[in-house]
Amino acid sequence: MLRIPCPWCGERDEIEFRYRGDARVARPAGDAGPAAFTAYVYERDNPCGWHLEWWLHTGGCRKLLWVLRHTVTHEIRKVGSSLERAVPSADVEP
Amino acid sequence: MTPQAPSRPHSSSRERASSGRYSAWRLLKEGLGGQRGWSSAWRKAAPRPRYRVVIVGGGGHGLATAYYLAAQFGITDVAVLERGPIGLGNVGRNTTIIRSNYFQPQNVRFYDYSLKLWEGLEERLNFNAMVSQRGTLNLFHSEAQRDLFTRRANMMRLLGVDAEAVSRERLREIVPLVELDNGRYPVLGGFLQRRGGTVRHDAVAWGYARAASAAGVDVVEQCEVTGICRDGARVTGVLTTRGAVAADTVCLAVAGHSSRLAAMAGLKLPIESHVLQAFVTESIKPVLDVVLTYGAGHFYVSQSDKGGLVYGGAIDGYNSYGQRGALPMTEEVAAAAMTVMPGLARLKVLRQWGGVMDMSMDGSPIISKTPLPGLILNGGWCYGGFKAIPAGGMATAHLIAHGAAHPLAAHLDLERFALGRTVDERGVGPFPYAH
Amino acid sequence: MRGPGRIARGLLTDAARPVGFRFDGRPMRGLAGDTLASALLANGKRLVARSFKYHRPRGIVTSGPEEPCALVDVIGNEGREPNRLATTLPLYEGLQAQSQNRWPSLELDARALTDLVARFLPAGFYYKTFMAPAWAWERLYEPLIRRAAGLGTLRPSPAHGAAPAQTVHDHVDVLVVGAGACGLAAARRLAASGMRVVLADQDAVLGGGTLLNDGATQWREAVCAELAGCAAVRSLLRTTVIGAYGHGVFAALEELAPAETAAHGGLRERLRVIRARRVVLATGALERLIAFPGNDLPGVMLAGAALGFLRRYGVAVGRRPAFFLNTDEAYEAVFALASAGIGCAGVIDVRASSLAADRARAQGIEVHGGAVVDAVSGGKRVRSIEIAGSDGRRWRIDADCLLMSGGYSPATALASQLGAQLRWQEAIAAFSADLDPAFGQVAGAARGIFGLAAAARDGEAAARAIAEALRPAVGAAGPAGVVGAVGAAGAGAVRAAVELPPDPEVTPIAPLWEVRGRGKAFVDLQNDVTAADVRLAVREGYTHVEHMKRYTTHGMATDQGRVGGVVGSAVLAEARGVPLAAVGMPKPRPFAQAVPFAALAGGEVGEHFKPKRRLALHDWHEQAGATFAAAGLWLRPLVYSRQSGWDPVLGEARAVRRSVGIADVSTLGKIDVQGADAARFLDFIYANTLSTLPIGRARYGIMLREDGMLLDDGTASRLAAEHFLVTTTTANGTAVFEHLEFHLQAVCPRFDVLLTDVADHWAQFAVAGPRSREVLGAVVAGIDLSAEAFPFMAAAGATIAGVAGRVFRISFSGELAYELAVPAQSALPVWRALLDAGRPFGIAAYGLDALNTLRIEKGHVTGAELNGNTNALDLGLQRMLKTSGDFVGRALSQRPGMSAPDRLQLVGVRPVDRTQPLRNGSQLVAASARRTSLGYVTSSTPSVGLEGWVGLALLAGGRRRTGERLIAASPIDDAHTEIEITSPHQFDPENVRVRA
Amino acid sequence: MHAELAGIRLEACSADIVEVSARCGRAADLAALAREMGSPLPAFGRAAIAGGRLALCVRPERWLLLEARAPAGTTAALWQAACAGYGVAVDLSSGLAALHLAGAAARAMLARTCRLDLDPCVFAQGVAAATIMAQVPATLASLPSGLLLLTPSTTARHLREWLAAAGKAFGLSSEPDLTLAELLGRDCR
Repeated sequence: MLRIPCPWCGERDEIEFRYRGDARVARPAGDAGPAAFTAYVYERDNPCGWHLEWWLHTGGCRKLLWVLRHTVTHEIRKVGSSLERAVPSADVEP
Repeated sequence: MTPQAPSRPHSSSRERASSGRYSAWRLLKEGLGGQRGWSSAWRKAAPRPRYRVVIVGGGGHGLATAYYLAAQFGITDVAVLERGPIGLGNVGRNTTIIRSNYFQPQNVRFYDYSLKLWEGLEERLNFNAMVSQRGTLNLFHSEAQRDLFTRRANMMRLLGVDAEAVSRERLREIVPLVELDNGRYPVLGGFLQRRGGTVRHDAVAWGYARAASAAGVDVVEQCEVTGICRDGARVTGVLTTRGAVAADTVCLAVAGHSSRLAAMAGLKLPIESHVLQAFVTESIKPVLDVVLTYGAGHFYVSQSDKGGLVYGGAIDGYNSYGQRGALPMTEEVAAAAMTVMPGLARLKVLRQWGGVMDMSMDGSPIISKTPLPGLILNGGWCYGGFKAIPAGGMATAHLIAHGAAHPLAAHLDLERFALGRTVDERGVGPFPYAH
Repeated sequence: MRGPGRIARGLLTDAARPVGFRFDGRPMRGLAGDTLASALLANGKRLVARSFKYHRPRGIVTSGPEEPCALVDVIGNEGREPNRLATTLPLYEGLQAQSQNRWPSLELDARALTDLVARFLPAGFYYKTFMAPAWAWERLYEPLIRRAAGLGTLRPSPAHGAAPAQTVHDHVDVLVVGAGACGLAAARRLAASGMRVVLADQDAVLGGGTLLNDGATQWREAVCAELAGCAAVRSLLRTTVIGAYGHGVFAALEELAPAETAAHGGLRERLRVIRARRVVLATGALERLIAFPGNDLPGVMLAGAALGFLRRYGVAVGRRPAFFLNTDEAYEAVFALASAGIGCAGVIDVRASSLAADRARAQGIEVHGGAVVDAVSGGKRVRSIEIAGSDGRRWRIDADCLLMSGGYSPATALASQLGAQLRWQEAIAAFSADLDPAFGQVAGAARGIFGLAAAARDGEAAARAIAEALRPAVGAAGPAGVVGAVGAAGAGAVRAAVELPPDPEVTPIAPLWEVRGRGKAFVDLQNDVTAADVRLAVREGYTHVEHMKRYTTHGMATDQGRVGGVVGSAVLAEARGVPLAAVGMPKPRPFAQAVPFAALAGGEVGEHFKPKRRLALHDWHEQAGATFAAAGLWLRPLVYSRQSGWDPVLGEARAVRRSVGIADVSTLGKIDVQGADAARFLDFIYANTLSTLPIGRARYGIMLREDGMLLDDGTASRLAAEHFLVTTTTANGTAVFEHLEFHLQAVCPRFDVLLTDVADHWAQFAVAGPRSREVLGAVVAGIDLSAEAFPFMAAAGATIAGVAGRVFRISFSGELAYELAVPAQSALPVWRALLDAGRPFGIAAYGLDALNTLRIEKGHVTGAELNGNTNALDLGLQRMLKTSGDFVGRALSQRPGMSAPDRLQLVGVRPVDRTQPLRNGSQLVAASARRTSLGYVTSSTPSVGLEGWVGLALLAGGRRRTGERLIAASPIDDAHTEIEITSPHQFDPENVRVRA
Repeated sequence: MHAELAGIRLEACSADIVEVSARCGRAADLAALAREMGSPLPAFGRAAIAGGRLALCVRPERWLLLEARAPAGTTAALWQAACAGYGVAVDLSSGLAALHLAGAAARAMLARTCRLDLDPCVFAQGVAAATIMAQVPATLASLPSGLLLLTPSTTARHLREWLAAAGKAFGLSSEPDLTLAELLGRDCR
């Protein structure tokens, strides 16, 4: 079971959070056209390894967090609040 | 591109001798000889430098594709490359359910074709996979759910697929363990597909492997694909831990890991990998004769021939390649079980494991050409892969052999996402973790 | 009494308290503190079970939870419980146990015939036969197999009132698993360093291996006393850690003692979810069997088990035991039984010589060095054994039981679950696993360090390492002050008053896995898997340990191969001609021990499976005779009548069409949106424009998912320039709020917008019907309700029956209608005031069904149409889509498939024969092509505004088909109704009434 | 076991509840304003009692204020007017139900569903946190008088039923409702 270290609330069980998927895909500009949005909505790296993802802390502070988690070991390396935006991949590589 | 390598006409007959034909008589004969006369069910092949078709993944779909290529389309110059031993991925980690009750008509047709192939499987493979059409029974708990199931059942009946409504009274007889008036979400009724049921999952992999091998296919174990070779856009073969293998067509049948393999070819897929938990209890004398699904929570269950209750729930809900589940879903599934079948209270759960699912963005599978010529994808099975093995194998083999989609799988192409033709069974939308 | 029986005082048994019980109906007596197994042995009962496949006679093999054979059904007030382990089942007065899987009786089991034809039924035989004729598998063979298979019988008593299990959440610095010498020493050390510790052990008492050694008693008692006096340490007995889930989370099954169960209303167990920063795995090692012909005969058991039964319960498992072993450790049993005065028939030691053998001989015990047992004779119990010497010499000795020991395998299950790799240790001929220090430590016998003193030292060392690792963190406050308990006790080195006696020097093990000979040599006693089966698997190519396991079912029984698992791997390795280390073991999965459903489920089952969300007026609705529907978490009044059928529903709907009705619509989602960018944000969220909405007005809006499909619809009202109130459908309230939160924080993080979920604060009532304005007039103060001053889609704050609230002129029914919102605490007085005001007009409360009837007549959509697969165009809402500006779902709405001519579009349907009903879920087909579905009926109802039934449907290219006639086919209740396609807006299509 | 004898008192507490939230970047101004109004806003994860008000912060830059009952909406309106420009105030007096648990065994009982570490030296007096209990949202605060529990009103009855059931083993007794003043006035015992 995941224990996600919320920057605000501290370590909490995964059931307090709502998963919102890949945080590395950024929404294209409104006029970017269907192709760009198809990529945004459907295409995923789905890495077998480190994954930057959104978790909404619905059962706690209700902040949207980005979490860097390993999809095999589930180890969590970094967590941040969305206000810092979905940080560029360079920053979050472990 | 070189023309196809010559297939090996004699190989099949030679191989067929390998494990011999299975029958009661043979069993008796070998019994008198101390069971010493048996030999390997499938030939432990080493990879050759080139094949007409290389299938990556020795799971249900890969082995079935290889078998139908050889047995149905006469293409025997085929290798199945498996990273470890065959059949230990999702084909050996599921809850063994087969059924064809789907909402989208295209899916009903496809999965019912699969059911028909299951029905003739033993004779065809000469391997008893214990196809057991004991019926799948879906309970419903609200009028809205009744309407949905009615719509689905009517669609199935229009397409000539069996489906029937089951009253509360009949439920009492069919599933005495079910508590119809379980405080929270009483059971209003059910829908039954008699032709649904279960299959001994391991036997499916072994049976297809044996039959494919006998037909001349090389089943290569302990051979991990480490790269995909391209000549410009065209895919020309794979690199493996046992050397490079060239092929006219490379087919990925590695559900759970499709994204990883596709990435080797520079492709991004509309797929996320998620873990689905399954469980088995201690074995007891028969208490359940159908496959049962609870409609108000995550719980579906059947009793194996060995006596254990095999049951499962929903995916854990976040990307995962770890073949094990998290505790909250384990508890939730058990709570659902206890709510609909309080009589299970004292039954003990033995093992819990997880399978890594290819969760596609619309909940439907992908059997398709890819933007790269020479690369075929069989994946995105979500948690419906097992029941689809025969049809998935047949459709993929058809696509490889004819270069065109099998008529019953045409809707499963990769373009549907860009074109807005998604096949969303439950209308969940592009959120694999919510499917 | 037949058999050896009880010969000494047991550590756990109370000679003064006899307990009566029944086995297979036969009354017997045991002692308080006994397990069923010890009591049966005390009664001289050897044959207690039949095996799974061959129905061979089986006895008790172990004295603990790893027992493979002695499984029984227990008949109690909860019905018949299958597969209880006699070796862990506490004896209680009136216990009724029954042997399993035999017919007609345990002594004489007809199915034992299968043993005679066993040669034709090798592993996996069923894959090779039962294939013809095709029909026979399901109708003949499978039912036979299914009836033969399965061990115990589950027969729940219909009226069992047992309290549901409980879940308990624990937080500690360190979880110590196992309270043997190692675990006790570790716990004591950790406590001394000020750690919060949970010490869990599956046994009913602390001590583990120290319980079996008199020399350790003083030390054990001293340490236990010390721990008992330490508040920071909690000892959980009868508690088995069943799973390690990563991130420091462990699941443990705490079983209550029979007395406790009685005190807690039948509560049997608790599932403990333990969060620990580190773990000490002091889980010990498991003695393993040796595969030799007849190693399953009742009376053949593990040497350690015999020792356990003697020390714990004072029970001798035989009068003349022989031993078959290959380690010095196993001699403990030899010496213990001897000193208890039980004459030893002889010790067969695989090793030519050993220190322990010398000690034994010194005591006058006969030791046959360098020999093995290759046959056991006796029908249902051991009578004699045959011995083969290394020199080829053979001889036989008489014995009434054979106590075997093939060495000890560290219990690695939990470590493996945490990702630890198995490591082969030649010195002990066993696999062990080391833990990533970030998780904790494996200590003592669990990592192959045998001997009590050595294990204790190792446990203390592990504890010291962990204390060191955690020290900096301890006391450092994390967010919300989450800290570990501060170490007041300090880290003074611990001096035990008493020390454990030094471990004897030992001669190393001589690995022995199988002795070949005539007859079946079992590697899995419960699943009846023999060494020959493993070799067959290899011949057939199932050579990988996972394939072998699945093909033979080795290690898949309830004991999970804890007694014979590694032996199977060894036979496999030998057959493949590779080292055992290369073969490995199958991956262990949770659970380390089988868990009852009740325990896994916890208390939130049945009635409490999901929370009940109740309206503020729930009790009023109930008293008004409402039938409730469970809609998601909500309990909603469906109709104010307990009788079924449409009449009460239509009565309520008619009241609305003819005069006035009132409905509780508080279940709608309500979101308060404020901030300088509120309008801008809503323009992004909604597909239509909200920024142009004047203050004091409401607007119908639709939201799309990013893939262009409809997410939800509802109204948004502008209460002030920077203040909106958004309403959602009941079903999507939570989803929409999260959709807004996500997009605000992920996509528009710089927007000045504050979202607050106010769904529960506001009760909301719809007052609908031609007379609704008059009703409001009597109750609402502060606004002019005239059509001019307060037109359709107006919104304003007002005083309602003296309560500050809000009035919206919006309509779901198609009538002149209002929705009034007041704080939920004032719901009842306001609702009553409205009823009073409506009485002159015959106001009626109407429920969800009537609401549905009214909206279907008007062609308003709900969940049945907003099914996640419909887009704005499908529902005829395309005109609402903004033509300029970005919004969620805009881009992908433009994909070609989203406007394909064959997409299902919303239409109205009516039976051509007005007397015919419609059925939801009917498929629409053309009379000419009855197998091709063109769409389906989503909602339908008898109409109150029109004649007969009306419905809504999703139909391929529907809007082009208005006026066409089709068949609504419902094969499952073979109904086929001819219908005509109409506009969805069937009643008052010009919307005259809402604007009245 | 002796904890069970100690018993637990469960009371509902009637109070006006207002959520005050800071507008983008105006948290400091809002805090200053609150100080002027005699109720300084506590830091995240803390609860503070001042001027007959209870203020707690379990969401960044958002504060729940509990005050004595007043006619519907007036308390919120007062705050909304006061913090205009700095923040917004939303009335949740009917949206949240306030429960109060007192008694030595209260924490042990809550551990049956609460996933927070309720050890008194961890969840000490003055600590507040939002979490999930019995599958519904719950905000928990440790006060001198005991534990305050805020939960959405539509599932409050569900939570009370859960507490009553779990409380049996701990001798839980449901006491008559009390006012905020009574609650805050109570000393720690």
